[in-house]
Amino acid sequence: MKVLYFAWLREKTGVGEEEVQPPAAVTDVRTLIDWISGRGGGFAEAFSDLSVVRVAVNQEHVAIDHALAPEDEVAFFPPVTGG
Amino acid sequence: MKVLYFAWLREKTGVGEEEVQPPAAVTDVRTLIDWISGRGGGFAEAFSDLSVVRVAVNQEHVAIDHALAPEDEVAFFPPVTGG
Amino acid sequence: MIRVQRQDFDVGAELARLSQGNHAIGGVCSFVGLVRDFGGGDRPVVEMTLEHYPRLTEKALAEIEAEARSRWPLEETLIIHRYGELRPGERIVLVAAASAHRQAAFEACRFLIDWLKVKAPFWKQERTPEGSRWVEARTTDDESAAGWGKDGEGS
Amino acid sequence: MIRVQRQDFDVGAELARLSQGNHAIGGVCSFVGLVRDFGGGDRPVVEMTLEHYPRLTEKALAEIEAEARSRWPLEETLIIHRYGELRPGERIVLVAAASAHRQAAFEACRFLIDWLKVKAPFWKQERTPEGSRWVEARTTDDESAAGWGKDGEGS
Repeated sequence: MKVLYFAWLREKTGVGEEEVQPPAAVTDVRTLIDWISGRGGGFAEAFSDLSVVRVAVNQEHVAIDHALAPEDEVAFFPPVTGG
Repeated sequence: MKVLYFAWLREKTGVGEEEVQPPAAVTDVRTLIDWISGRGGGFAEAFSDLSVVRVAVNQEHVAIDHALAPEDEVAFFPPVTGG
Repeated sequence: MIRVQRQDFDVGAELARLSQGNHAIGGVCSFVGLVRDFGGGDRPVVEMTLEHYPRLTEKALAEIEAEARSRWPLEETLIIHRYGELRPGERIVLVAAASAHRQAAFEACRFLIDWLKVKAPFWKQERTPEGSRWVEARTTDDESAAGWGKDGEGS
Repeated sequence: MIRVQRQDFDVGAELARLSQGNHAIGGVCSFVGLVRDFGGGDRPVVEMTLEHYPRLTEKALAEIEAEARSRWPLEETLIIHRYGELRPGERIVLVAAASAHRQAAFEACRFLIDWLKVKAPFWKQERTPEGSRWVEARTTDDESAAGWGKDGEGS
């Protein structure tokens, strides 16, 4: 599974992109976040307020209960500010 | 008094701009139009339907009962179609 | 700024000049009007002639610009209108509004072109293979201008 | 047409290309977004960095363009968005809509920028003399986008 972090999520986690192999308990976005946050430090901090975190799976915006598959590309980012 | 004609009023009258000295009976735009139309031909034709004629006096849009003075610049034209 | 001219204009250069050095500007909305090949009619337009009443044009455009600036918080405004002979595809008019915020820029730009269409003394004559005709004013233009309220029904 | 690029663009050339050869186009409405010196904050912006998520950006912009074309009778649309380091006064984005009629051009252009602001995955970081800060999404942008109905509340 590929995980991407953008903007301050990238800064807080210190990671732009990573390949992860989460345990079987990770079945959707919420449990993925729990597992990533469990690493502590910047990861826990990045996900401390989920109201400012948006998620896309395979370049589709999704809700936090979206189910995940091993080959998915999951991206975490703040609300967008382009234009 | 200077009189200007634009667009199809210029074409119908055959005049773009003229200096006129109307008689004392010409006191406002309406009587000026009557006097000009009295010349007949293209002049009468140009003013045959006043619903499609607009008037400006000294570069101000005015109504047909607007009073006139000898030094005025009077312009006749159709509804505008710029832009 | 207002210009009435026979020659074409460079949209990019004009818009760049408008915002040049003013870093309070967050957005520039512009509208470019072009000569269509089938203007209002059913015959192809070969050429169009734009005639105007210079002294009144200058006054009308200045009033339209001043009105826009009184209604919206604008940093800059621009109106360039051509006259003379124009062919299909050629630029006729450029209006633009620059503001800190995009809503003001959009609304003011739309206002500029809506009022220009009913208040600026320009007349169009289209030349088609079957002869020339004067373009008639459109009631939809009156309605668009009237939508802005106060004195918007044209002359 | 959609382009996401680091380098600047030539507004005049882009708009000219958009209407090139299509004489059904009567008007082109465009919006250029610029970097302001006081973005959302009270400290002067020295530089801004625009980051994005390329694969999603491409998809999001294509969807926004398609949605605009389904809502209005448009001849052409254009979205160019930059990323990377930008200084105050520099162009960030150009959106444009070309149509036979100006109302469609204006509304579609406004729609393009409104939706882009809440749907395209770009993030801005402003550098000020006192440090850097990530620009926060504005609720007014959500409201502008929501004004167009259906799916307009952003992601």
